[in-house]
Amino acid sequence: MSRELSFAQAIQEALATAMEADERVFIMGEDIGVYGGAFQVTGDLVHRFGEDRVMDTPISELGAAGVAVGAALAGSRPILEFQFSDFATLAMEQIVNQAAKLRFMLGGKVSVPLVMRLPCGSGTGAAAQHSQSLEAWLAHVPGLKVVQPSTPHDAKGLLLAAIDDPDPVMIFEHKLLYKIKGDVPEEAYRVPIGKAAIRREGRDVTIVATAIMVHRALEAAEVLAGEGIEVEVIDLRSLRPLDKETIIASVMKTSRLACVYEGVKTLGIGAEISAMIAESEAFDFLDAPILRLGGAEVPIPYNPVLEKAAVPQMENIVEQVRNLARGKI
Amino acid sequence: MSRELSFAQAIQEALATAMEADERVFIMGEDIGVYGGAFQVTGDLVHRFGEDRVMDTPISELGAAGVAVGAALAGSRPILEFQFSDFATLAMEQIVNQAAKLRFMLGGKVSVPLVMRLPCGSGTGAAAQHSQSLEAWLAHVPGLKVVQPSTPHDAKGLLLAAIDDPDPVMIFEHKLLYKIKGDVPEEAYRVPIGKAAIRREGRDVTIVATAIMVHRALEAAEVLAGEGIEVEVIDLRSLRPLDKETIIASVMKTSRLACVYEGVKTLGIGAEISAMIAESEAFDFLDAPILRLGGAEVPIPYNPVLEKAAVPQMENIVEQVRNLARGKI
Amino acid sequence: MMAKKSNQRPFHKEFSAEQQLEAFRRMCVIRRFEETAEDSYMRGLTHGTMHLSIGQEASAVGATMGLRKTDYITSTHRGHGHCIGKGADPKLMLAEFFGKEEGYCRGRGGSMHIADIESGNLGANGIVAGGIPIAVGAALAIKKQKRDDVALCFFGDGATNEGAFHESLNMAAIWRLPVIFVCENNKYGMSVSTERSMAVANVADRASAYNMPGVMVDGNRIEDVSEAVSEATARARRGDGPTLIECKTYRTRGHSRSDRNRYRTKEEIEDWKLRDPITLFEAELLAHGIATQAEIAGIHASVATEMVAGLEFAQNGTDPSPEFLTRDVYTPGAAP
Amino acid sequence: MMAKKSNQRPFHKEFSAEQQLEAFRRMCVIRRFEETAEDSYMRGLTHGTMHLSIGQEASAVGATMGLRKTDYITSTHRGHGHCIGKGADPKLMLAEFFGKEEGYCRGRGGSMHIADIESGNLGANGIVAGGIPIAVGAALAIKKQKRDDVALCFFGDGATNEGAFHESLNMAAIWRLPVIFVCENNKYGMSVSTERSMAVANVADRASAYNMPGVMVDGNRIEDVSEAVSEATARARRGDGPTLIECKTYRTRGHSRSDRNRYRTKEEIEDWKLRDPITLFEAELLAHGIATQAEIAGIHASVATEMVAGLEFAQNGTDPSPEFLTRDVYTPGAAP
Ligand SMILES: Cc1ncc(C[n+]2csc(CCOP(=O)(O)OP(=O)(O)O)c2C)c(N)n1
Ligand SMILES: Cc1ncc(C[n+]2csc(CCOP(=O)(O)OP(=O)(O)O)c2C)c(N)n1
Ligand SMILES: [Mg+2]
Ligand SMILES: [Mg+2]
Repeated sequence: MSRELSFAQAIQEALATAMEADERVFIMGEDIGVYGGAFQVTGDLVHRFGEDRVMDTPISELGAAGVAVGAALAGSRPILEFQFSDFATLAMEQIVNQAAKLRFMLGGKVSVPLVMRLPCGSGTGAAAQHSQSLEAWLAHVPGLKVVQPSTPHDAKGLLLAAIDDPDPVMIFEHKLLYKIKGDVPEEAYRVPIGKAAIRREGRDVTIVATAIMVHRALEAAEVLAGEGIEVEVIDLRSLRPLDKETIIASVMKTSRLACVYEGVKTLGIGAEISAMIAESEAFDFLDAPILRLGGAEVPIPYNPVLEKAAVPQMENIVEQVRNLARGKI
Repeated sequence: MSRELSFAQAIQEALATAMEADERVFIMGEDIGVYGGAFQVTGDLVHRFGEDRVMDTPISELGAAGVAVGAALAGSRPILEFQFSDFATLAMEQIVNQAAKLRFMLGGKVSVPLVMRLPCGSGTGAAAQHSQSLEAWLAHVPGLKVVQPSTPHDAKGLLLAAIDDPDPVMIFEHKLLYKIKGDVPEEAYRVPIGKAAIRREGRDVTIVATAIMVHRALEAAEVLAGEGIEVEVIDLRSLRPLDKETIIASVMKTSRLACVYEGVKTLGIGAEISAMIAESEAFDFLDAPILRLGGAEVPIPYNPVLEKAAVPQMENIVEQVRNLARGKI
Repeated sequence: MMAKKSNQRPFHKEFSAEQQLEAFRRMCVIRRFEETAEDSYMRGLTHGTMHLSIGQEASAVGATMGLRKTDYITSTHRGHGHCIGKGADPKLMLAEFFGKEEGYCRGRGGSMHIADIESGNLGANGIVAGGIPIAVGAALAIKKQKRDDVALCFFGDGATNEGAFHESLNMAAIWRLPVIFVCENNKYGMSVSTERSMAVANVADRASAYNMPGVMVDGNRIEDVSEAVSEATARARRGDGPTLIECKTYRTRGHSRSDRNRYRTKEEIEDWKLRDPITLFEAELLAHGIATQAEIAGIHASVATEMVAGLEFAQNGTDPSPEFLTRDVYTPGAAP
Repeated sequence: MMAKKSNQRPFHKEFSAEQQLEAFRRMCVIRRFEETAEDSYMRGLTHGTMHLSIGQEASAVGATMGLRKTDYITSTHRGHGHCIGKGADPKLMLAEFFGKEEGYCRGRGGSMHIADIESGNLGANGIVAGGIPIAVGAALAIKKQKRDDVALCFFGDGATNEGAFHESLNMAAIWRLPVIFVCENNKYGMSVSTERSMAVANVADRASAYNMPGVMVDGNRIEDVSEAVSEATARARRGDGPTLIECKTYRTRGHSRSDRNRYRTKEEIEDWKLRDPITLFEAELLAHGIATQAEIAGIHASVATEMVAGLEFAQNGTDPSPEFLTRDVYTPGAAP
């Protein structure tokens, strides 16, 4: 059975489901207990599962990440919430040098089954140190898996898949999505890591988008459909591994590609998608340069007008994709 | 006048020159004093300039980075050496949230004139936690400048330019380069940040390479020249800002592009160069998919055979660029 | 660790009556400023987030009143009070919250990055403990430049569990730098009490790990804060190195807007309100004949007027243009 | 902080003569292993880098000899001794240094990542202090699983200046986790002496910041190390929380190959060699009649033979094939 849940509720449901099913699973993070989490994602889980399973940590991001690594090595299944993904900059050592590499460095003799949840993105007026989109960093790192759901359905299904996964999975949760609602089945389904989703079919242009940009791309596609431009919208969902097949097949169909993402344009995830297509068999099918619509080359500003201008908005997508389609229809 | 110096000596000379010219300049890092630095870059500078200008820090990378930021704000010109760039993962908070963003967050009312030196790369048998190439991470961050010299000449000139620069500059120094020799003028010249160098001209294929890969690309070009394939080799030098003009002009001439870099292929610097070309006016000139030859999707292995296999070698470049040129000549 | 200061001592002799009155005025400015900012925020006039320091005015002003303009401070997410204490103009702060070009950060930074470089405030910080090593670096520069200024660093109790705290105090200690570490221990890091987040009773107990004095004071008594900071400042100016000062205080508002106060009791909040730092100081000023009731009332009134004017100034400021979005990322004139 | 242990006490009663002899043998194995590894490295047979623990055998074995197989350790860049102490087979370690499939990490990790999961060694670490929070996490898992095992964490004096040290000890303390923090204080972090890198005289002095016992022992006397660790282990198993133990010791080799020993004197090195932990223990075993001269000689001889065989085994191992370069990055069978 399926109900409407918010993105945050869907995550909470996945956490509860996993903790009920497997006593090795626990969650840790700053203010996730009685406070319910900075974005109220953990809510009242501490009352249901107790302080041993829903652990408030001190403000010690590096240490907490290391604790998650150690607990995973010793047979537990930790899920660590960073309060903002910006603070994970403090924990990169443990994420990248330890969690990502331990299995390989030890010749495949261990797995590191942990999940980290990283609220990301701008749009809340929280300025440069609370609004970053650093998912491209972690997608650059072999040994990690990186996902970024855009719907309540996927938020739950990807989180459950991540908890099952024997390797470290990083989940970037865009803060503006926490309140959006959508259908979420009650049962404990999984959304496979490494598979993109085609959210709208179209023959003229392919848009590959992530997180909040999926919604803006869908709105833009609606507007463009009114002008006779049929856009195919792919929700990337997994940044590592990439679902190359789905993207390549779509581009071979449409011959035009736009990558829409919130991270800084330079070396953001769209750079990889563009380069992947430019080196693939889809190259010969391309009828136009590959468009990248990423975040501006600027820290996220506080002022709301500037803040909006710093990342792609629906109108920008419409305008630029319209240009991209020009000559085709 | 010009002499042969090693890459490490050239850096040392730049440090000495800057400290002599400007008493605000000082260097800090782990074991850079009496030990002379893990790679003997600072050598005997402590004896020439004293412990106040050549400061050994405790093993506290995050704190040291923050100290550099604070000293820069208060009128000094700090140069921080990380012993290995891998350890800068501990300092990402200060580098990315503070150094890179302070100027912008404060409305342009401060500058943060600091330099960080980051020895990087594989080939020394030091395994996964001492061999990373994380330059793409920092090149993703607005507010930073990121350079990567490949010759002793540029090592000195870029470092002096970085010290002059009012904004934070990150210098990635490939460890295998420290011992290579080359002509280095005695005077205090600068190599401009943001300008690539064409190391070899050619009409058939453009290779854009960084650091040690410039040397391998030049060797490969020599081999390919014997087969009648004329390769143009561009030494990128600056990763942020990118010298788009030079690369675009070259690709418009040759119609074929290969990006060769040591960082992990996915989201490494070659992804950005490829994507930049795929969206540029050079797109229409491309006669073949854009080749990316980057590091394998694996932590750097200890075993020397595996270690070599994990990053592009001269032979790989020859083979793949030969394929790329096929059909052209 | 030094003994806790007595609660009944008159104001530190170093400060004249005039200075004490000015300190009192600044505390009132902070209170009124916070209320004004809160109100604008609640009415949806400003956006983002905001951490109010109501209840902590004594530590903010007590720690900064003896500093010079050339001394530095680094501040925190709860930094409005520190900024005003160090000499910022409230109307330019309010303009910042309204995202205006007139604001201290030209609308780019907002509350969490409020700074006033001219008065020596190197900035609030959105990263807990992020400002601590920066203060140590500023102190290092001071020492290198052979100045006798100091760097004073504010942070909360929660920040002392960050590695940056440890690394910073260690470096300051070994290099004997002129830093004063001022911990405003308001009992909670967001929702987590110090009992749950650290194993020692007092933050000052941590000073011994760095062989520096650890001083604990009643953070709601400006006299006690300023005396401890004056001693530490003198020590730092003499070249005798850093001090850790713990001000026991309390924030009577929630951590930020999303706070539902589930981790503490109403009684606790009410108890602390009985020890309101402004009320306490007011009583002292009257008891020692430094001010009359009328003077006190005059200060309250003028501060209220100032904030009304400040708010108007802020609302009428200039909006930044998206055209200049990336202007302040790099220093003009430098390499591209 | 507890008092420094006497230097003249016989071996901790918990250990039988047999166990003491086995401990002695392991110390000899470590010494001979390090010499063998060094020799291979110097002759260019192995590559990379290598940090030898010659001179520190007493802390490695003293700290591990009382542990169970199900107890965990985390180790450091100077980790060969810890690995052998916890029960690893030297020939599989040597195979690792030769980059062979038979090695503990199938040639992927080398010296700096040597691990033996089966014997409870979660691995050396190339990152100074990187293993400390990992040990805390392992201890947390132990507690959650209601086991009475412990996690013992090795690190150097230099590591205690990292933020990770601070955050880890704090968390272990507030959660009363079964961790034993064993600092091998060999006076230097690479070239920087503890006098220059920290403001307190002893690492154990830092325990008070976490309200945990800080114990200082003569790290060159295995008796003292093992007694302190036994006490701490018992405490941890009882659920009474963590302990910080500082073993004062010395590495007589350079930090790594690039070390020219410019930061210390020959005299200092020679002085410490006079207090060689193996010689000291040998004398004790003889004095207390635990072993005869002949038995000791026998141990030395058998260890030498073992290392020769181990080296041969290592050299004849299987080279990994580049075909499987990326095989061990992700767990097979999992999502792509
Ligand atoms: C590195 C980091 N971690 C977490 C946060 C989120 N956060 C902001 S304030 C805060 C509590 C800080 O507590 P404390 O240091 O005691 O200061 P207080 O808010 O009590 O003034 C937290 C967890 C942050 N901003 N930065
Ligand atoms: C985070 C980090 N910083 C620096 C280094 C380089 N490094 C390796 S060992 C070492 C010294 C460590 O000193 P200590 O902890 O006392 O251990 P010891 O070598 O004396 O056994 C340094 C600086 C590193 N490996 N990791
Ligand atoms: Mg607090
Ligand atoms: Mg040491």
